[in-house]
Amino acid sequence: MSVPLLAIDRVRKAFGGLVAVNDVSFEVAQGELLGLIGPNGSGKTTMLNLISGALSPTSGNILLSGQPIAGLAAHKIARIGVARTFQLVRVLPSMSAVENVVAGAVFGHNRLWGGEALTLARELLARVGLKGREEIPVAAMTYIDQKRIELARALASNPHVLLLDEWLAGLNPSELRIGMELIREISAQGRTIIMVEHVMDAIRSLCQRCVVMNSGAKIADGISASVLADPEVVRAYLGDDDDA
Amino acid sequence: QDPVRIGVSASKTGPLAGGASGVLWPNIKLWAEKVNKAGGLKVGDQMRPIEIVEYDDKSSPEEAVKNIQRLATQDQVDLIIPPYSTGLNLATAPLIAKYGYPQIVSTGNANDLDQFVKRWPNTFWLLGPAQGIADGIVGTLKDLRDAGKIGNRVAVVNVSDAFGLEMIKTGKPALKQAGFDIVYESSYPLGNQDVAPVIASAKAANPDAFVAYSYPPDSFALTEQAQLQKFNVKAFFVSVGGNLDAYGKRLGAAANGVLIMGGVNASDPVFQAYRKEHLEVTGQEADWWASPVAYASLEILQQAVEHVGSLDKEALNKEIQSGTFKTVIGDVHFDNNINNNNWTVGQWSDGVVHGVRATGNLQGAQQPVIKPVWPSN
Amino acid sequence: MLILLTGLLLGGTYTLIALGLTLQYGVARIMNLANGETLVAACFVTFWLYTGYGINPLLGLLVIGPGAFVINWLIYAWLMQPLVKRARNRGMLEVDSILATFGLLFLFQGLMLQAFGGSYFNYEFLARPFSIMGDSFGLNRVVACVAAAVIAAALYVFLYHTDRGTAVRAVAVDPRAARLVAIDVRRTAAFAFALGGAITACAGTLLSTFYTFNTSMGVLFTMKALIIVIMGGVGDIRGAVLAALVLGLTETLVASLLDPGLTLAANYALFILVLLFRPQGIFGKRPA
Amino acid sequence: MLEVSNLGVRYGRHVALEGVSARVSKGEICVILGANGAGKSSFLGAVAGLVGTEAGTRIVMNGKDVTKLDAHLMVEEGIALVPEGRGIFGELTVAENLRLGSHARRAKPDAGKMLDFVYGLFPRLAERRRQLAQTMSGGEQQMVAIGRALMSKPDILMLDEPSLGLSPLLSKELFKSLATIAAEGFGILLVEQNARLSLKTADRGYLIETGRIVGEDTAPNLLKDPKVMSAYLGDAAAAAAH
Amino acid sequence: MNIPRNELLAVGAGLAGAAVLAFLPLVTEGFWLSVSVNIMLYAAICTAWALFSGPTHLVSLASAAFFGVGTYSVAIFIDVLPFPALVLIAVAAGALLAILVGLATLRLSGVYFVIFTLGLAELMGQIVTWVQTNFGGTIGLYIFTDLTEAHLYWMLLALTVIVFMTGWLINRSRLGLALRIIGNDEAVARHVGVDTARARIILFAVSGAFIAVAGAIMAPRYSYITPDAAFNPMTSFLVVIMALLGGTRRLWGPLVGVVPFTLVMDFISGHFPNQTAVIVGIAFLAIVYVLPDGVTGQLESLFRRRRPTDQGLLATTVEEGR
Ligand SMILES: Nc1ncnc2c1ncn2[C@@H]1O[C@H](COP(=O)(O)OP(=O)(O)OP(=O)(O)O)[C@@H](O)[C@H]1O
Ligand SMILES: Nc1ncnc2c1ncn2[C@@H]1O[C@H](COP(=O)(O)OP(=O)(O)OP(=O)(O)O)[C@@H](O)[C@H]1O
Ligand SMILES: CC(C)C[C@H](N)C(=O)O
Ligand SMILES: [Mg+2]
Ligand SMILES: [Mg+2]
Repeated sequence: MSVPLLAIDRVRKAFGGLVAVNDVSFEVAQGELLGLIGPNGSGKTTMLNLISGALSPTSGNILLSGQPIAGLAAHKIARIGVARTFQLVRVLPSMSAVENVVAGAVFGHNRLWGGEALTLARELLARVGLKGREEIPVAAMTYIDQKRIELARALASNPHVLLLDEWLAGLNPSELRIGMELIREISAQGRTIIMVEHVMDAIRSLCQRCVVMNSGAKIADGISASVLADPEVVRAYLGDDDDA
Repeated sequence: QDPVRIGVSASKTGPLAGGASGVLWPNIKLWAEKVNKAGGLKVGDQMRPIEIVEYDDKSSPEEAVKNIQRLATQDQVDLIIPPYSTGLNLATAPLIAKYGYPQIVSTGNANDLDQFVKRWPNTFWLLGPAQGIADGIVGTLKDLRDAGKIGNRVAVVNVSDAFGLEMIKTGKPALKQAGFDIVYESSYPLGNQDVAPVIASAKAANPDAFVAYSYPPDSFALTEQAQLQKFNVKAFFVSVGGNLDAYGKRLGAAANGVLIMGGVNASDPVFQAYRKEHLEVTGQEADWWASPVAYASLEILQQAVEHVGSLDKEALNKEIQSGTFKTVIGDVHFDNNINNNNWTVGQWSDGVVHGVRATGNLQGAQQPVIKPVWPSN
Repeated sequence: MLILLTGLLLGGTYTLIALGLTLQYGVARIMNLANGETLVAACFVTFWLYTGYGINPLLGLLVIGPGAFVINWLIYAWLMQPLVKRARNRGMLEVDSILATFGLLFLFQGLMLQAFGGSYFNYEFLARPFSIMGDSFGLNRVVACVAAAVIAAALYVFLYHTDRGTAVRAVAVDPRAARLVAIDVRRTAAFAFALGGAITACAGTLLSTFYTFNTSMGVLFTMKALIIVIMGGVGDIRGAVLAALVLGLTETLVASLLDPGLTLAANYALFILVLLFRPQGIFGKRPA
Repeated sequence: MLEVSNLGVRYGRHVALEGVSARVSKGEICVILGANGAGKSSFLGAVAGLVGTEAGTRIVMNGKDVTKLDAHLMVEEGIALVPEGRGIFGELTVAENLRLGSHARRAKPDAGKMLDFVYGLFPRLAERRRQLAQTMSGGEQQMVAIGRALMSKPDILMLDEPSLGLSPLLSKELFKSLATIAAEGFGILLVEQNARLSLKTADRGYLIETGRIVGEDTAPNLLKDPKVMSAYLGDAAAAAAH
Repeated sequence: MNIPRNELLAVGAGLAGAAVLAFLPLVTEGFWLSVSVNIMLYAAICTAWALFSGPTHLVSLASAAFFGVGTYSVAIFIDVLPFPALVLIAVAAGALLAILVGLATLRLSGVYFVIFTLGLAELMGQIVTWVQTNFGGTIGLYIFTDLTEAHLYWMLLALTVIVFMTGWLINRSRLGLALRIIGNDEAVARHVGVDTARARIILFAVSGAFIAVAGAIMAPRYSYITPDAAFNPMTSFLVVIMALLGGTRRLWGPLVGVVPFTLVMDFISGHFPNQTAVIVGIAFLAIVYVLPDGVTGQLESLFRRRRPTDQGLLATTVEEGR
């Protein structure tokens, strides 16, 4: 294997006595779509926070294309090329849909300006299914539409790595299908993605590979199908009966 | 009868309101009532009632300047009574000068007044230069020391605003020059009433005399703390605030022997009558220093008009520059626009302040006495 | 020792000044710029009761506290409630309340000006030396400090160890969610505001026993209170008390050992230190 | 127990709900299905007293007309809501959040018992009593929200997408406990995207589309209904697995 | 540059308006000129204030500090340097102070900044006093110049125009966009790559420098500068109040607050000198209740015309305003 795009190396994060991420290591290859799963409170969001710079690790390294990024300020990491969505959507409420997306285009890795940024934003809005609603203030949009905005905003910065924190949560089955299709497309275009998700259908059908965390530690890492069949994963996370 | 319109802009709100409401506003009221009761202001051969047009400058120079403009150009008043405090008087001086009104400053003083007066010859300074007042206490202490009543050790503090600093600027060198040993020296911020540390440190330095260039809230606070901490010195001096009647009332017997800035000739019947009238008309006591001065400034204005026989500003300025005026603080004559006869130190004694030191030729000063220890309560 | 005790007494005074605003701003979310005027008004009323009717200021508390509570309740119900209702978010409420209480500030000041004029007032009460460990302090200050301790402790117990108090904090955190747990948000916020006003008024009464005051002095108290409230972490009683004590101690230390002219600079240095090491205020909680 | 008739909600000019009628009885689990923006949350909000209703609306709880009651009084009437986005008190501890749940007068007497019940349901909350709610993970916060609503000992528990963010295991357990709760005599009104799981647990369901009720049936029937299958069950797994 | 026509029109109208206003001193002098100086002063300061506080939602109470710094820049050097040089010193001093304060507090968020700025004026006043007591000669500094009210007015008018132009340019720049994002959600701002601390500090410095210039221009009006007058905390409050009254969402918002506020206040203090405070209080409360969205909000809803949201923001290529 060549140099992985993203390498997490024995990363640890403690909040006082509570170790939320406990010496976790894994790598993500260029173009991979990695599922990060685990029970509630197992440290997934914390992991994404560490990668995106919202938190700095207590110890350990994070390398993006070999360059250490652990502990850098969030805005620097964003410029280097990491974009994210939030578990509870965070849009810019007083701005319109297109302005929200432009924010990503202007300041992120992409650093476009003016007409270019605007064109890209409109394109991305169309891609996430918000064509024709560019000028609507996002505060008036529903939860799902706001999630779309967030995704478009993250994409607008043209990141090396895209971090999705339960982006599919709260979608009804038909929306879920659309959402999954969208992620699949984005991935197919070569974008590297780490997705945290509790929707197993999505993990199963989208992610080749999965990392499973439990109580801050990594308990499994490998091909989704076999990881999800791992008895420990089933016991800690999936539950025994078949249906999810 | 066509009234004479007299404009006032001074503080009713803001940090300067406390002083202005104690000293300036009541005297304007008293004077206006008195003049009108007597039939009005004598302008030439007419007796014209006076009408006061008053504005609040909110203790701010912008506002003060605007008010003066309003008085001069909108209300077109005949005369102007200038604001309270050194700062506002200096800030409004150019404008008052532009419109030619005489500006008789009763509640402000500064160093380098000579220079200022040259630039604006329509300004008159009743309290004289800051130096005279600041140095007064030094003279008193010197007398006491030379009489063998107190020692050589002095603690001196000041409130760190324009007033306190102007005072300390000449007061300190004067103390040194008089051969005093400054054993403690410090300044504290304006508005600070938590002066326990100041008194404690001063006490620790074990001085014979305590000099505070202070303002009312801190004058009270310093005195109270001195009393609480049994800080007994032979001479205890506070500045603005010590002159208030409330100071004597509040402290009662404890006030005896406290030295204050300014003063009056308490035994002068003219002053006594004035005090009585002040209380009757305004419902509030005159203080023992600035009130009569403020009142005097109005008397001077009145007499200048009477002498000149018209409201011609140019003529009024000339008259004030050269004339002599009979007032509640005695006969006043300006030397180069500055009054050089001022009470500089007074002393409390049984609810009354007696002037113990003055510049120039004021009569009636009493001998200062050393302060008894604070009564224990 | 003298310095320490003097500092503690000053801290007690500051605690008094700040506690009311902690409730009003921290819980009812009204940044009450008229806070200092409430305090000064209480000074005047105390003065008037004492010098006019011989009512001991400590007894006066029994009238002034409840009186201020009622008045502040009405102020909240009539003047603040409409703003709370129309505010679409906390920011709007903050702006509106700043503007409205700025108006109140003038109104109160104007009324006091009409009633009492602009001159300085003070009176003598318990201005006796009280000796603690060989040093003597003003009994009035000691009383105020003890009262501050009592009020702060009572408030703490109320807020952290009673259901009603927890409800008050819940409203501070999230008024919308509070409705979902059967809390009458309007009443609770009005209660917090009124209680804050009452405490401020009591502070005024106590302070008037050793401060010289006049109509224009409210702003100074408001500023002090704001600094303490924010330094301690908005809405946090423990923080406010600690901030007040720390402030009192540093000011006294600096005034005694360095230069009274540098107290403010010292305050600032302290403030920056607190911010650098505890950006959320002394007890404030880190945002998520 | 809860009867809603002719409920209308509008936001400015936008009509979000119109002529909606529904009821929930004791011990029953009732689910509302609908696409996003259909008005599900608005419905729950209106019943809870958070969202103003139009004239003509009538909400009756235990035989009492509660249409115009304010949200905090609704809780006293026995209606508790776990809102979208949770609405927990982030700066308070887990224990305080739960204690506030029993702030309602009706809940006080049994507060201790309910607390044990909640801690039994979500042991994680018992472990983290003193943690600030906002520092809990997404799923943990959801537990706090549900626990808090239960603490008010409601007759009707309304949940807006409760499984959002819960792990598969926990979702299953949640629905099991909902069944337990219902069995104890609580009525449950549920809005849920996970239609399959919820219909399996529920007794009855309503379908809501652009502000109107377009269907109502027992849960087993709805599960079989082809229209429902395509719209709400979607059979996402089947469709997505190539 | 491709600037939307309506914005060009607005700029043109603004400049034309300013040109007309420039004739005012020729028509009136005395009182109305004084009032105009005050209005122009607050127009400049409030707009400069809103440049920073509008988009960031951080209420700065430091106006008095900047103002005083500007005033003192003039007072200290008036005898040795020509006036224009003093204005430059004020710019530098204001910006420097802002940067220092910004470095200390702007990395942190919210209320701490507010409170820090609240005491800043007093702190500066005390430091100046302390320095002057311990090292300097006098505390009060005389300023004698030959500048008249009309001169002050013209300078303030020019300053206001410059502040407006700057605000307009910032709004169209990356910096402007960055600030709007920060104002919406700081965490999002950081995660999309905005250096939030830096953006704020730059803007704070710009705003502070302008306010300092206003202070410098006003210095000659004081004649005698003392710390308590130059660093009067009331200035800070008035600025906030007027700007909020007007509304801070639009560049011209503060202006529509300043004009009526100053005139109404003036009317009241002119006609009811003894009841000023009570009436101002009541009037103020009334305004807050009658105009819920500030004057701007009211005007906007009066003239509401449907137009696409803020396209001007992006339709330009002003480079790197950072
Ligand atoms: N700031 C904090 N202080 C204390 N504990 C924290 C903090 N942030 C997170 N935690 C704890 O760390 C653990 C991991 O949290 P994290 O948000 O990473 O979980 P998660 O895997 O994303 O869970 P979920 O699937 O429920 O979102 C949790 O137990 C949480 O309570
Ligand atoms: N506060 C509001 N102001 C304006 N419109 C609103 C508001 N809240 C909801 N709406 C609108 O009302 C409609 C119904 O919204 P509601 O939140 O009830 O839908 P929902 O069925 O819960 O959707 P979701 O599945 O996305 O949660 C939507 O079109 C929404 O845009
Ligand atoms: C001597 C005092 C009456 C001086 C006045 N208080 C001032 O501000 O300067
Ligand atoms: Mg998470
Ligand atoms: Mg919903």
